[in-house]
Amino acid sequence: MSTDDDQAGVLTAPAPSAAGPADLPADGPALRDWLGDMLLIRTFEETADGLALRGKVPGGMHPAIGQEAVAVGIARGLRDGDVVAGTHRSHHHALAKHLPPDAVMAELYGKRDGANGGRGGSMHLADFDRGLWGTNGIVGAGLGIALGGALGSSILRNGSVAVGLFGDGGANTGRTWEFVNLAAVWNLPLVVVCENNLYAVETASKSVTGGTSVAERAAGFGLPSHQVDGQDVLAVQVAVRAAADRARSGAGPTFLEMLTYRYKGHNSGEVVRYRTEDEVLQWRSSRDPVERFSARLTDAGLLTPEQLTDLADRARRTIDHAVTVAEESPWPDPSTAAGNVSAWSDSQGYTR
Amino acid sequence: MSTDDDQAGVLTAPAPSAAGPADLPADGPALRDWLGDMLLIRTFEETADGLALRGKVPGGMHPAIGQEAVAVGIARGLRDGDVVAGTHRSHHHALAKHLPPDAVMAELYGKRDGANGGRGGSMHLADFDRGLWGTNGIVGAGLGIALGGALGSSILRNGSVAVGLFGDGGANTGRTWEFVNLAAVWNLPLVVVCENNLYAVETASKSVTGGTSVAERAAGFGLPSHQVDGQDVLAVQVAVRAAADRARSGAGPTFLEMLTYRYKGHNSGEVVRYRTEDEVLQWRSSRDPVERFSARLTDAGLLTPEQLTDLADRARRTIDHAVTVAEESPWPDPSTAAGNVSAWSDSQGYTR
Amino acid sequence: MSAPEQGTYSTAYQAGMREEMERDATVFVLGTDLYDRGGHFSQVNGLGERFGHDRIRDTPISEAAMVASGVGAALAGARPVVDLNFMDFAYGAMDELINQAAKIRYMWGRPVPLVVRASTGVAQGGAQHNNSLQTALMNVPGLAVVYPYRPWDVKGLLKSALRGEDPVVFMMHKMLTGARGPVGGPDELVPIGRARIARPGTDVTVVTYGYGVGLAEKAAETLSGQGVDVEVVDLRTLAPLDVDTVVGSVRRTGRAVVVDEAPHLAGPAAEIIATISDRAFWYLDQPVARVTGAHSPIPHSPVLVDALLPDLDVIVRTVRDVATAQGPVLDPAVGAGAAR
Amino acid sequence: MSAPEQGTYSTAYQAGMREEMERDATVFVLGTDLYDRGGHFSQVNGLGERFGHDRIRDTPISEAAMVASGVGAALAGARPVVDLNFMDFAYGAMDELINQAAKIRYMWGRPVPLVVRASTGVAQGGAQHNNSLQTALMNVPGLAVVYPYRPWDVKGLLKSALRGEDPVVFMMHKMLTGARGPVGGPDELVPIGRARIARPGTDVTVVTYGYGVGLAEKAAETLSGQGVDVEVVDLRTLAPLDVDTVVGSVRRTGRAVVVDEAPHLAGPAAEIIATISDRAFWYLDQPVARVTGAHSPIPHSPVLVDALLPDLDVIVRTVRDVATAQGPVLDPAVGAGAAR
Ligand SMILES: Cc1ncc(C[n+]2csc(CCOP(=O)(O)OP(=O)(O)O)c2C)c(N)n1
Ligand SMILES: Cc1ncc(C[n+]2csc(CCOP(=O)(O)OP(=O)(O)O)c2C)c(N)n1
Ligand SMILES: [Mg+2]
Ligand SMILES: [Mg+2]
Repeated sequence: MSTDDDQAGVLTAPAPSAAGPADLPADGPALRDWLGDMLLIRTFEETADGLALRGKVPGGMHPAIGQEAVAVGIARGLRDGDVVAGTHRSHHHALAKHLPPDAVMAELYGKRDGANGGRGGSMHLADFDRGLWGTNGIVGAGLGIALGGALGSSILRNGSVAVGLFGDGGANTGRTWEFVNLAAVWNLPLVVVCENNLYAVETASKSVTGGTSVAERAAGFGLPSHQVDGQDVLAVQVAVRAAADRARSGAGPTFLEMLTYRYKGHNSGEVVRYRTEDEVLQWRSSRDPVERFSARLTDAGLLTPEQLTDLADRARRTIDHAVTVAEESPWPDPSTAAGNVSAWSDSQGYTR
Repeated sequence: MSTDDDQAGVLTAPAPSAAGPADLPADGPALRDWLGDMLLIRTFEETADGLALRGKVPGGMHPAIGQEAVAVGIARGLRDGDVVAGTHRSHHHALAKHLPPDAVMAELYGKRDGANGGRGGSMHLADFDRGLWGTNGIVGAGLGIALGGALGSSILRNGSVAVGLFGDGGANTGRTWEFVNLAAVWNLPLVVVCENNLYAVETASKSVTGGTSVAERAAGFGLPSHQVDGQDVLAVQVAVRAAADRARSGAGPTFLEMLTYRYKGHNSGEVVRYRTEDEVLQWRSSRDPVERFSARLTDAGLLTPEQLTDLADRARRTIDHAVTVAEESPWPDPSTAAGNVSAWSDSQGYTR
Repeated sequence: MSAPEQGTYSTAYQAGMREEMERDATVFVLGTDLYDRGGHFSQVNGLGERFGHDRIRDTPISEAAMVASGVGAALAGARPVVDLNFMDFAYGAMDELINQAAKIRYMWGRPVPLVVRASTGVAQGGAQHNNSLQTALMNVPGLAVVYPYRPWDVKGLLKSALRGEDPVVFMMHKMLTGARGPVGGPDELVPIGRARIARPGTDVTVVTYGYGVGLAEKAAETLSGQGVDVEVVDLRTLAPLDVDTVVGSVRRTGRAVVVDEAPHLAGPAAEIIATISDRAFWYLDQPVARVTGAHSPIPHSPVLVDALLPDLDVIVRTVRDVATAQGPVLDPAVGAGAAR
Repeated sequence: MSAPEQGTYSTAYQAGMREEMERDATVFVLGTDLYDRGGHFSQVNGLGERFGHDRIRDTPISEAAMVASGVGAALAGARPVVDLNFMDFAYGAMDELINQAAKIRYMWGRPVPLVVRASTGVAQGGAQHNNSLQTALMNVPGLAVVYPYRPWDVKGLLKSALRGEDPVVFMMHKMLTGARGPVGGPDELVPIGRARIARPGTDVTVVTYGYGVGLAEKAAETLSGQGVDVEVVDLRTLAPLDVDTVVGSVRRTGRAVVVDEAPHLAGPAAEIIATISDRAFWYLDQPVARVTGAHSPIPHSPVLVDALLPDLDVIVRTVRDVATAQGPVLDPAVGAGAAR
């Protein structure tokens, strides 16, 4: 990928096939870890989706099944201390950043052992120690927080890189482009990732998004911009690592549009009428990120059937345990509900 | 200019010189009218600027001296019933849309005979009968109103075209790109005009605007986009007329970046330190829109020195009269200050 | 006369919208996911097929552009309804709503017949989807803010909004989406700016709106068994506020409680108390009490959400206390704080 | 001890900012036109050259990006000050301010030490530059809102904000930009959340803030010649509200007037009256009066602006009336309105 540090936008948009797959490094254990993370995410999301349908997740959730490669590729392209800020659909990023599945599941339930004590929920997961600067309920907002993280990194010179995520739907929200522009002109260590899964709720993004592609749109804001096959974890990891290296070297932000797909509806239980079952099957059968990556590892002699079974079993056990923790965790203490709002006002204790 | 109606953005950005001047139609009286309007604007703005320095314009004003060709070219590229919505710096557009100079000057003064009875002021002039859908105090907001005007035109099928203006500074405000995108995907009869005078207050726009040009940025949103020499009234008129024709034919919006310059500071009385006096002189001496156009008309045999003097005199007299009206107009009636807020609440008459 | 039709909060809106769209060809709706999905609260379910893509317009996620295009289309003579789905998303369009829609009549003498609809009120969904924007909007001159409780009022207020001249923010409480009740006919309008006495009573007035009305009615029922006769005022419109109805009721009962789920500090309850203080002070036998949401963001966990909101118990207790208290309760300890 | 230095509202801010930037290398300011121009109100005049482009950062006109980058930088451990120039421009960054900055500590346990400064208050400039955002922001849990009147408080509150943990909206009245007064030293902090008795008095309390304080002090002076001893409370902070100081004063005087230029309906004055009603009802000899801005946008013409705002005459008259009135004034006519 280009590391052009010209202010002008550079758009390289090879079709995923034309570019060809990135070379597979020979590090079997590491790559099996990646696959393990992807299986973990897949298992988590399928389980949580089912639980949501049974009313276990107050307010429901937005499953990311099908988008596992994006999350794992990003997390594996970063260093410790780097930051990810997500969207409303970001369990996969939380798990890829290694938030404990127990804590994530308990948070979805709204329980005391949740990553945020039950205050956050599915759309508002955070773990600052692990570099997850929040998933976010507002379209485009996570990218803004990542932008600020990148600014903080540049002010404090702490060497960290921030990844800000948004969806194809977020490409039409004005704030997104303010964020991209500011990162570009301030040359911030930011990697902007558009997780393009073709739909925003029930709206086909093509129908409401002018221009050829989100990546091309981004190029107009003066930063290198690329499309990436989001169903290929290695392609994602390579692109993110290159962008992060570039950012860390002081050369500024990069824009990555990742082409991906969500298998489920917008939210758990959504009745899907806006796309064909065939389209879904196409993506699942020919471009499933878990299948593709395990096949590739198998072909390269880096994964045996036993190892695959073992990873899948481990994912199953981990998630079963997470469900048990979430089920058994107590509710948070209601008397804490209005606390820790702000040091300025907590002492005030307004009556009601 | 291109009338490509492809959804994809088409950027044609000839250097003004490379493109060569548009052919001059042989209609002497009409062209002298255009020049008369430009002289009127120049005289108005110089006079009002002086009055603002003497405290006659409460809150001051943002003079558009140097940008006359943009306004007159736009107004003359449109038909009756077409709409213009401007920015905080838009006296020129108001006058080009033929608001009476008396009414504009009295409005600046805050007097009863003002175009808006003294309620609006320099940044908030409107005259719906004459197609001025407001100048606007908020960066980017005028374009939004024009967008809505274009939507209304399309819903009501009234055949009108809307022109929405913003400055180079407004190219970094998120709302601008939401508006451009929506116009593009809805194929609305909108002409988007960026009046690029190189600075936003004291900030050189190049320093805070990523990418090659505003026009190129716009192309990424899927509408034809062109740069236009904003100091050449004919080039402006030709571009706007073509864009308006295109819009009226149902082919959708066009983006025009007009390269222009303001001679004065951001607001009346601003001490200018962020650009050289030399830069200003360069623009004044080689690209002044009034000089260029009168020279061109003279060369073509369409303007005599007497006619020019006559136009200048007429402008002077008109503006002198406007000042007299503004000075002599009474203040608005204070007892009306809180009226006509909303039919829902006016009857309520909250005490205070 | 036949009995009025029954419907839900949401179908009443649909019906009102359908009838108005049939009556007036310039009425149209824009927002995300309206055509197929019918909106996140079924609010325009079935209208897409009926009126087509031009009049049930799906937008990108561009709140500023949605409201701005509504403002301009209204100026052009159309009657746009901008559907934001969730009221919280108005944060992306505050300038368009407050600096443009609300001020244009005042500045330029041109009314802006715009309706901005959104679901709101505290429910599940976490901190960012459960903001209470009502005070912020009440304090904006030029905006009307309606917040119906009954299906009847949803339909009737929508009709008034769509036949009026000026911008109306149409707030609908999420928790009422499926609530049932009678619904008026095609020309039964509910005037904007008029509260209603939801339940007459003589001992104490409860002033509230939206979801609070149901709570207040339940509290009134409980208390009627205890010999306390509660009058419930459903504001229906928050701006302009129907001062006369509120003040009239309090002057009759001499006691009042305001129930409001918005955060405590500077919520709508404050204005209602100030209004009562302005106009009914000498009629009060006791200070007006307020039962509001805690001054806190809304969390995810249901047990935490419940802990923050006015619930039936607190309301019953407070109303009973206010209704039965005799004479002054002085608490001189607090005065000491003022010495610094 | 030497007498304190004198300064203006604006130079007090500059001085506070300079000292804090020297004390703490992570403090920085971002906004439009700061480096050369020093901001539209000279608020960072001279700081550009001193601290360089990294710490006095000029931004594009991107309010959402300005606030968002402040939020993220604060999370990273820096201490950003986002300077919006005019408070009205916050309408382009409401989500960043309300849904992000204000809620992150609550949701994620991580404080956001962010200061958002802006000039505000009614002055010339027309409808779109003269909004009163204070109620809207007071009603947002997680935000502190300060609104100083004296140069001393500007500097002292800025220092508290920059040494605190949580987001502070720092509102400065445009009309006070050049007002002079004493200014504290490098470690003289003014606590956030504490009102002050600007003028002690025994007969009636005037509660106000910002530009209103000067008006109230003048009114008090006028009235002292007429035998009315007025206490003036300068809130300084609107959220959290210093209930004890307000309530303590009103308990002593038994009478109160709130002066507030924001539009009438649901402005900050409403909360102050509600607070007094909550906590000092039995101490009141008369209802609290409010003198507010009319419920109207702000026009351009100075004569119209003046007609909408609380002026000295109205304040003097209202305070005198409240201070001297005896017994109840009943107005049964209004009650009739409630019959419908
Ligand atoms: C500002 C804002 N507007 C609207 C919404 C409601 N909403 C939540 S998710 C969503 C669709 C987002 O689509 P996309 O960005 O493509 O992400 P995806 O759901 O496909 O992951 C919408 C409209 C919101 N959360 N925030
Ligand atoms: C949303 C918003 N932010 C900031 C401002 C303050 N402001 C007024 S004009 C201006 C500069 C605008 O520059 P540009 O768009 O280039 O227009 P020009 O003044 O050059 O005509 C700024 C920052 C504003 N009015 N609105
Ligand atoms: Mg999507
Ligand atoms: Mg400019």
